[in-house]
Formats: sequence, C-alpha cells, structure tokens
Amino acid sequence: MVLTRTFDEKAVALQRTGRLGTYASSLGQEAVAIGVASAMRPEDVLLPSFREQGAQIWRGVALKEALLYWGGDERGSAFKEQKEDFPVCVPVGTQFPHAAGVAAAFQSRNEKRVAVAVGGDGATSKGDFYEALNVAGAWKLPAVFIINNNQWAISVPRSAQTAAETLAQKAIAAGMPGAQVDGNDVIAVRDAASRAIERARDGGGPSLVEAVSYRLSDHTTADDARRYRDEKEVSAHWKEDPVARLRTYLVSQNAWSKSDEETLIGECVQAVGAAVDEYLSAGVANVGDIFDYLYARCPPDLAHQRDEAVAFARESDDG
Amino acid sequence: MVLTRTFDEKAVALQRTGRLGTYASSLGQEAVAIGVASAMRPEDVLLPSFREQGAQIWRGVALKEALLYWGGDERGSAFKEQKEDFPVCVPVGTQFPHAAGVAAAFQSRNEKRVAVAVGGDGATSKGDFYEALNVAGAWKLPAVFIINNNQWAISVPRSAQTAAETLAQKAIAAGMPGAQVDGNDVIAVRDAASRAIERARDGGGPSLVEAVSYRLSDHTTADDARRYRDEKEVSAHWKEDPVARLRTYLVSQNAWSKSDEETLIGECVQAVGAAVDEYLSAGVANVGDIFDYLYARCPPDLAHQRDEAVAFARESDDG
Amino acid sequence: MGEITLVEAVRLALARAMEEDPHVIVLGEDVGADGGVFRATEGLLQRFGNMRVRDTPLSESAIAGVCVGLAAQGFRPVGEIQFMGFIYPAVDQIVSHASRLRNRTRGRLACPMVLRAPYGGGIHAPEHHSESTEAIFAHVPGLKVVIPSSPSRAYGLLLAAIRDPDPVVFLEPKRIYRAFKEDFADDGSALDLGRCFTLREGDDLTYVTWGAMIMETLAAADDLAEDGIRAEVIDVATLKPLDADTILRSVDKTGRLVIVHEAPLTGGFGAEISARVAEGALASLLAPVRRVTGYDTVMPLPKMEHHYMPSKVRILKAARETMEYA
Amino acid sequence: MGEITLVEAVRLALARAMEEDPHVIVLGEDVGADGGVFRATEGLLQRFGNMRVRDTPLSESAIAGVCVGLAAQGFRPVGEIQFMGFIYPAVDQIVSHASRLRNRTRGRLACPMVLRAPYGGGIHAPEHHSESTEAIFAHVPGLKVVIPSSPSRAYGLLLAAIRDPDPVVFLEPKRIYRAFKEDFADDGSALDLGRCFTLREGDDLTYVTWGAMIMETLAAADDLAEDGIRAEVIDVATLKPLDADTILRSVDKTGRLVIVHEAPLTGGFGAEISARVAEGALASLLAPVRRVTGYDTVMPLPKMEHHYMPSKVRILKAARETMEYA
Ligand SMILES: Cc1ncc(C[n+]2csc(CCOP(=O)(O)OP(=O)(O)O)c2C)c(N)n1
Ligand SMILES: Cc1ncc(C[n+]2csc(CCOP(=O)(O)OP(=O)(O)O)c2C)c(N)n1
Ligand SMILES: [Mg+2]
Ligand SMILES: [Mg+2]
Repeated sequence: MVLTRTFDEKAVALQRTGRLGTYASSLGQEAVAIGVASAMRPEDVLLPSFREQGAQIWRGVALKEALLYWGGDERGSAFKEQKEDFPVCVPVGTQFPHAAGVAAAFQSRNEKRVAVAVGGDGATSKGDFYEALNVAGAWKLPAVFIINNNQWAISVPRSAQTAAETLAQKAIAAGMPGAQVDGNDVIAVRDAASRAIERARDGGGPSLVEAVSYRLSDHTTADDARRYRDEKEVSAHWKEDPVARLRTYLVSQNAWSKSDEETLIGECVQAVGAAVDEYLSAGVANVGDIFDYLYARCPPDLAHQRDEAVAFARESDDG
Repeated sequence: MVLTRTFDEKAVALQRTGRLGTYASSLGQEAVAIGVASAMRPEDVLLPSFREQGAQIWRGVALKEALLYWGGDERGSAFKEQKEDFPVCVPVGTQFPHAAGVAAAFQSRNEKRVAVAVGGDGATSKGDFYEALNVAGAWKLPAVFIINNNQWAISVPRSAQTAAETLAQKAIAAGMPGAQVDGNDVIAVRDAASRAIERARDGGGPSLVEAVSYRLSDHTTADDARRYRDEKEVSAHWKEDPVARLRTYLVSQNAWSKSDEETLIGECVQAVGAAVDEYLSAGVANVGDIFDYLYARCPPDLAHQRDEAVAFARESDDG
Repeated sequence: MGEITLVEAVRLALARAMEEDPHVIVLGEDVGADGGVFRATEGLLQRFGNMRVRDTPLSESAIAGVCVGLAAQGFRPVGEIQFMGFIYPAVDQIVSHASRLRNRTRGRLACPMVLRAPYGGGIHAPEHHSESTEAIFAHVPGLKVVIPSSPSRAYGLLLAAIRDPDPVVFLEPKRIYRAFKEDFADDGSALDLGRCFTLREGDDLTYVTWGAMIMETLAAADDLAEDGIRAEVIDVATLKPLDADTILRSVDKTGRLVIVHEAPLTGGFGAEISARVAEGALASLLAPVRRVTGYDTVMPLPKMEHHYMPSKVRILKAARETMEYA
Repeated sequence: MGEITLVEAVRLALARAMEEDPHVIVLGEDVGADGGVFRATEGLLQRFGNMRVRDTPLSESAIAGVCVGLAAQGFRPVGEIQFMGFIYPAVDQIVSHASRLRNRTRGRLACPMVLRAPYGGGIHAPEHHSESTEAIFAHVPGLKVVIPSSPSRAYGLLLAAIRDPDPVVFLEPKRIYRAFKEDFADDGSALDLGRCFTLREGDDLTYVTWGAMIMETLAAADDLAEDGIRAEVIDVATLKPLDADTILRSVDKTGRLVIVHEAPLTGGFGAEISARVAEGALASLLAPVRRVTGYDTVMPLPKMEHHYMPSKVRILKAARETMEYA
C-alpha cells in the first residue's frame, strides 16, 4: 500500500511536470488493490480497470512498465512477469466479459485458477458488467468480480449512479453471492476476496465483492474535483485512510515501529525513484512498432504504410 | 385473448401459405399481453417486443396494421390509433432504454403517464435491459418493465439463460421492486401490472414484473421446437392454457355460457377475416416510400437515388 | 454442381477445425441443441460436448467479450452472432478490444477469434435481419473481414479464419446458404485470406463484388458475353486486408470498373475499392468508375426489398453505360 | 482573431438552443455539476435545472436509447458521449433505432436527437481517447454526421443539428477545442447542414478535409502559395448527407485532389469522396487522387501519436507529387 501510494504521488508529480500523461491516482483506495491482489494466486488472472496499479504492482507488473503505460508507451503493457494478466482497461466495464472468457478457459481446461476483474462503482451501470455477471452465473465460472466503490464516478456520486442500496446486491440479478466489505480495511478486503476466490477455485462459481472505499484524489490529473465535490466530504474521509488505519492497527499490536516505517518508506521511495530513472531513460520505441504488433504478420498493404511512416520519421530525424 | 389467439392462428396459416412473413405466435401467452394492456391507460405508452400483438391490438393497433407489419410492409407500424406507442421491437431488449426515455419525457413534462415496456426472458440477459432499469431507478422514472417469461428464448431454456432463481429479482440490481406473477392468469397479471403502473403514475418510481407463462408454439414460423424441446413438456403446459383457465373460471362463476363463447369466437373470426381481406387487398406501397420517410426532408443525393429506383421499378412494371 | 451447400460447408469447416484443434470452441445463441438457426452448428454439441459448444445467454456483447478472454488464454473461439443485425451490441468489444489486444500488449496477448454472422438481404427476413454493414468492420485496424461467396470458398476461408492468429469477422451471405451446391473434398485445406478470387476472366470490363451479389454479377457477365463483352468478375472475399493488386491489375487490363455491393452506397466498401483505383490505376481508366449498390436508405421490409437490392438489370445497365465511353 | 473558442461555441449554442426551445434537454456523463469534462456544458445545470440537464449513470447505450425515447416524445435531446472512444456501446441504439425510427414508422415517430462527442487525436490523451471513426456513422442511412472545424461553424452547425428534425452525430474535434478563437455574434443563427465550406479558393489543386485536419491543411496551403501553387481548401463539415457538388465543381476546376483525414485510410470517409470524384469528375482529373490519412493501425499511445497523425509535411508532399503530373 505504501509502495502504491509512493508510486501514485510520484506519478502525479511526473504528470504535473509534463513527464507523464493523464494519470488516475488510487489515493485512499490502496487497500482494495492490495487486499484483492494478495488474495490471488500467481496463476490466477487479474483484469484491472485503470485504478488498480496497486494490484498490478503487487502481482509483478514492474513499476517501470506502469510508468511507461501512463507515459503513453505501449511497451508498458508488455508485462515481463504477469504474462497472462490483462492490461489496464480504459473503456469502463469492458473487462468484465473478458474475465468471463478467461474463466471459461480455466473451466474448459479444468484448471483450478480464477479470473479476477476489478472495476469502479460507475462500472456497475454498464451493460457489460451485467452481461458478464449473468454469463458467469449461468455457466458457473471461476470468476470473481470486485467493485472498488470509491463513491464517485468522476463527478457522479454513488447515490446518483444507481438506486440500489448496495452494489453488492447487484449480484442477485445474476444469481450469485454478493458481499460488501470495508474497502479501507485491507485485512477485511483480503478476507472477503479470498473467500470469493477460493470458492470460485473450488468449483463454487462466481461472486461479487463490493469494497467500499473513497477517492481521496481528483478523478485524474485532468480533473478538478472541487468543481463538484465538497472539500469537507473529502477531509472527513481522510480519517478512514487505509494506510493510516493499517499503521494504527499494527502499532496497537506492537507489530510496527517508527523505524519499520522509515525503512519501508525509504525502500518504496528508492524503488519508485529507480523505476522513474529507468522510465525516463527508456528511450522511444521504433516507429515501426506502431505497425508491427497489429497482426501476427503484417499484411502487404500495411507494410507499405509502415515504410512510408518510417521514411517520414527518418526525414524528420525522429525514427 | 380469444381475438389474439384467433389472430395468431390466422397469421400462422397465412405464413404457411406464403402470404405473410416469418411470424412469432403468442400462443399460450395471451394473458400476459392482455393483462398488461388492460392495466394501462390509453395515454400511457407501450413499448412491445415482437410477441405482444395481443397488447398492441388491445390498445388499438388495427389487425390490418399488425398483418401489414408481419407481411413485410412498413405501413404496418404507422398506427392510426396509438400514435405514441412504439412499433414492434426486434433487436432483443433494445426497447427498454426507449421506455426510460419516454418515461423521462413524462417526468420532465410532469405528466401522469407511464411507459410500459415488455420483453422476453431472454431479453433479461441483455445489457440494455439492465442499463435501462438502472437509469429508470436512478431517475425514479414512471416506467414499468414487464418480462413475459415464456421459459424459452428460442432453444435456450430459462434455466440456462441465467442463474437467478427468478427474473423478478433482477429488479434488486436496479434498486426497484420486482414481482413475479402467474402469467397464465390474466386477472393476476392485470392486478400486478396495475399496481406497478399506478405506483409509477403516482411518482413511486419504476418496477419490474415477471409474468411466468409458457411458449406453446414454436419460436416463430421459421422454427421447429421439436429439435430442442420435449413434446411432453409442451403438452403438460397446455393444462395451464390461459384462455381455457379463464373460461373455466368464468363458467364456475356462471358468467360465461356456450353461446357467449360461440358469439365471441364468431366475432373474432369475423374481425380477423375482415382484417385479412383488407390486408390482402392493401396493395403495395410506392417505391418512393423507401426513401421518403428516412429524413423529414429528402437530401438531394438521396432524391437522385430515389429517381433511379423509381425509374427501374417503372421499367420493370413494378412501381 | 456437387453436393455441398454453403451452410453445410460452414458446418464441415467448423467440425473439421474442432476435430483437429482442441482449442477451437463454438459459442453463441442456439448453437447447441438447436444447431444454430440456420443449422450451421448442427451436430457439434453431440460430437464435442458442452464445454466446446456453448449456448450463451442472449448477450452479444458478452459473446464477443468472452471470445476475447478465451482467445487471450490460447483458445480459438468461434462466436456466432445470430444475424448481422445483432452484431451492433458487440461493436465495442470488437473495436475496442478484439482488434487491439495484440497491439496494445505489444504481442503479449493475442486474440485469435472468429465472429461469424449470417448477413445480407434477399430472403424476405423480418426487420433487422438483412443487414450488410461490412464496411464498418473493414474500417477497423486489427480486424480481418472475410465474406465467402460459394460453398468451397466458405469451407476454405473459414478454416483459414479459425487458424488465423488474429480476429476475423466472418460474414456469411445467407441468401446463398442453400442457393447452390459444390463438390469438394472435406480435407481440411484452407484458402489464403487476403486475396481476391477471379471467378471469370475478361478483357473488356472489371466487375468487383462479394457475397451474394456474386450471383447477380455472374449472371450479368453471362448476358454481356452474349453481346460479345467479356467481363472479368472478381470476388473480393477478404475485404480486410484488401488485395488491391488483383483489382488494379484487372483494371489496368480492362480500363473499366463496376463495383457491386448490397450495402448502401455512401461509405460502403465499394468506395475504398474505387479510391484505390483512383490512386493506383487512374491512367488506365477509360470510363468513370460505377458503383451498383443498395441505396442510402434502410433495407426495406420484405415487400420492398427487391427494389433495394442491386438486380441483374441494374448491374448490366451500369456495365453497358460504362462500355459506351470510347 | 476574436474571443470565442470552439468549446465555448458549443456551450453558447447549447445554451441558446435550450433558451429558445424548452424541448432541448442535455444529458450525459458529468454534464451537470462538472459541466462536462471539457466544460462544454458548464453552467447549464445552474441555468436550466436538473430536469433539462441530466447527469446519467455510466451507460452509453442507455444515453442513446433514452435520447430515442425522449425524441419520440417530441423532445430534442442532446446526448453527450464523453469521448468518441466510448460511443461504441451506443452503436446498436444509434444504428438500429435512432436512424430508423422515422422510416420504420412511416413518419409516425421522429427522432430529432443529437449525439455529441469530442473526437480525434493529437492531445496526448490516454488510450481509447483519440478515436476518429466518423466513417462508421457516415455509412448509416438515416443519420446525419456533422464535424465543425472552427468556433463559428461549431456554433452554427450545432444549432442547426439541434433544430434538425432527424438524428445527428455531432463530432467535435477536441484538438482544436481551444486552439484558436473567433469573433461572432451569439445571435442564434444556424448554418446549413449538408453543405461544404470552401475555406480558401484556388485553381491548382483541391484539398478536401474536415475537423482538426483543417489546421494542418490550411498551413500546407499557405506553404504551397509561397511556391505559387493555389490550393482550394474545402471543409466538408457535413459528411452525411454529403455535398458532393461543391467538391466535384472544385475538382472540375483544379483537376487535382488531395483528401486529408485523421482516421485510418481503409474505409475512411475519404474513400467515399474519392469514389464520388471517380464517378462524377473523372475526366477532369489530371493526376491520381491522393489520400493523406491516419494509417491502418490503432491510434498509438501519446508517445507515438505524432507519427500517426497526418502532418503538414505529409499533406504538402502529397500535393507536390500531385502537381508533378502534367
Ligand atoms: C465506457 C466509458 N465511458 C466513459 C468513460 C470516461 N470515464 C473514465 S473514468 C469514468 C468514471 C469511472 O467511474 P468508476 O467506474 O466509479 O471508476 P473510478 O474512476 O471511480 O475508479 C468515466 C466516465 C470511459 N472511460 N469509458
Ligand atoms: C439482440 C438480438 N439478438 C438475437 C436476436 C435473435 N432472436 C430473436 S428472438 C430471440 C429469443 C428471444 O427470447 P425471449 O427474450 O425469451 O423472447 P421470446 O422469443 O421467448 O418471446 C433471439 C435470440 C434478436 N432478435 N436480437
Ligand atoms: Mg468510482
Ligand atoms: Mg422467452
């Protein structure tokens, strides 16, 4: 969680100084990402939205890769480690049907693996969310759907998004169990996610977990939440900051000291700093790359266009 | 209901003899159509699927219009009477968002009218079904969503369509009430629909009604249900035939006699027969019609194409 | 003519592909016990079981999205969209995901899926059942778009599409599902994607077309032959990636081009073919290029359908007018 | 240059339309308190209240479908799709319903709705935020497709689109939302839909383009002028229905045509324009038609975006090569 937060802070700073693209911070929602990711096994597959960098990093996506992606470079989704995980999904809710497909693959192969898709509260309004849950339910797929309910979809508050009292109850429409959990309590999230994931792994079918957190940041670096959200609401929610809560708990258990904290922060800052250096020195990819990965084999017509683009780039000393 | 059944029978016969297009009979589901339509006020708006001819006819769509539509003539959707009702909706589930829009219009104008959309059990798997319910719930719209659960979506039985135990419970996902009713009992359907409609009219918001009936016919005249459905299942369901049930009930109340029945059937046969005559003598529309209603004003380019089509039709003596 | 109809060819190709590769999975509405509303998947459930032949809920977006997930996992899903008119809910998954997965992950995840759909008009089908919007998909980078126009080509091209490592939208002209038969061996040989088929050679004029329009066009070419006009007839077959060379070579030879398709004129794929010629064979053109297409209006309901569909008469007339240029 | 940016012009036109017609309703994601992610709807909620400025749940298909229902009831809904990349889930409602409602009911129900979406690339936006798939919509009978390329045209065309009795897809080139300003009166005067704007006259060559590409193209025309080549620059503005006459007249005059658009080449709307010329002005052509477009690949993430977008250099080069034909 601390690593995620450190990463987020740095990413926002890079964006502010023009060295990263628009960025969606997960400030205040780290417990959802980490609780879920830590409940997964490596061989499970994660299908994240654009706010689950914490989960991605936990699972082995390199910090540098995450920076490349948000910096506008496709190489950031060519994960070296988590080769089967899906990349960041920007069109809201579209990752859920993929999770059903991945889970169907596990089911067809009789593998004890689980597809875990994560989306926001806003994503629960999409047809794709519902179609995916319904298919997963009908086929009893090993899939888990996590809703990171940070209570806002850009400027639309959770209450305006749906008349459903909870998002967890949306599971009922698909005939699967739904659970709501305190998304600022990493232990609770991990517990709820584990139950859902192990249930799916054991052939018990899919389920939905709503983790209730809060978006302490703007929607993205392109957003100014003060236009639509009361600052007081935000400050009130700082009291539930999942990182601080975990520290309080650990301290109360005598399991965490000032020096532990300094060490951890130091390590995180160091790791993020190193990743930023790698990212900034990654250089640009080849122009040809924008053609070379579209199909397994570049069709002749496209190869012709590739030549043209490469030639233009060379002419302008930019290839 | 008897009129609907007479109409269905005649329509299937016309199709079999090449005088009508593919037709979706509502055999066995008449109580849903009539129960719902009779619960609506004239000023409400009906948004049907392709199996609600009973409701359309009840509301004033002419038998001849219904025949024209199924006979492949757009004039069949130019209702003379129910000018605000939506035409038959073929793409499954797409009528539900329209109902939300119509209801939003009523809400914006502060009118005490209700939009009533009807779809099948299969339609509940569509994203549009869910998105529409969710919007209707969030905006508290005067809309009622009726599911005519005839237990089959072509060859897919209700049990394979979704893991949800009932379709009514899908309402919970949108934060609205859902009710399940015996769809073979026209009085019960009317009662459930009335409650939902009057609730919506009085500002109580949207709701969902699942009417459980059974498709006694093939899916359409293009289908042969014996490929996938046990004939025994079908014959068992004939016991619940809503028309016979209503007769039994009326007879038991001494409210219905053999001669009432003969008169009614005679009237229905006569009405359908007259409509068939009208339909068969309706003649073909003008070729130009395929262009003239696309836009309010025909753009020059299209007018040119129109001229061409008219000329070709004239050449082939078919204009 | 031989024994196999186009729809049977589709079924044979599906069975063959499933036989040879356990990763091939068929899914869609009514593909199981019903065998598909056109019987294209008949018998597959019985033969390959319900893990490989999956009836889906009525959810086109999920069908496409599930295919993406399966494909990313190394399966070769063949999704069926019951009619092309119902493919639109799946457009987001096709355009935003299927077509991009390989590119956006720089090859880490691939998407070898096929989405089949019966397409086109002319069979007096109900509203929304006669769509031909192939141009929409042919515009999308990362897709392949294939339209067979005979049983043998349906067989060979579908096998190729299933074996292809990238996503293919495979549109089956349902008007000729059972219009004629061909004799060919069910031996698993695929045809190449990405090349046109020259169905008839000629020096005087080039007809370019695809799908069910092949029938009317070949008939028009027959009529022209009686007048001593030798028309070349090219079946594009793969709209994307387009084999422009075959078309350009033909136009270089004939100097006259008539494009025929069923979809509306404006923005139809005929425009792309015409544009390629205006770029690559302009100097060869002896007459303006002509397009004989559906009109820029909605496909009418059955009673008026024949006024909309390009007829042999229209196809002939365009050719004759083209021949009048010196 | 004056005071008003393109995005402000959109807002002025919306406010004006809402002022003059109580049936105009604005709806979409974040159009209310937030005033739209680009501020195109800023202040409207405060001014017109939440029955006329409706924040929707995150449901694009519902946005389009609700517009259909509202329009059938006599309202004039203006739906916002936050970015064109998120319009795909609404394609079914647009293609199957909005575009057809009038035709399929023989005029009984109409569909006077506008669907606005910021479109195009060049602003270093995240993945899926730089789409330009206007050709898809321009192929659909019953729609109108409008793309303004300056503040004053945005104002006049949006007013026309809202007042139009039929559905309009209105695509706003976000790259030039704030790129330059114009001075014009907010007096409610609309511009005609369905005609091209000739932005610059010239006898030597015709450039045809739309949207943000107008900027690069005008710059290229400036450069050509320095060499004594007088390029005519036509802003298509309404892709559907297309004003082919203006284009044909220009090509008849210049004999040379370069089409510029940002969308991928194959099946882009440039193909349609080229095809019209190959049909209607072939004899006037002195050189092959050229299309300078995005490549047939997915719009790259920001780092590579500039390689994809047609640049002034590419636009110039095509014109110069075209001029070389005698
Ligand atoms: C289909 C789609 N529509 C619109 C957008 C623009 N958009 C990006 S994020 C967002 C809000 C998402 O809200 P939520 O699902 O709650 O996720 P959060 O951002 O709060 O994590 C919107 C509308 C999008 N990315 N995809
Ligand atoms: C979006 C869409 N997909 C597929 C079809 C083809 N189709 C027509 S009816 C039908 C089954 C509908 O089942 P249900 O909703 O239960 O209605 P019923 O026919 O039983 O009345 C299908 C798959 C369609 N019309 N629309
Ligand atoms: Mg949220
Ligand atoms: Mg049903």
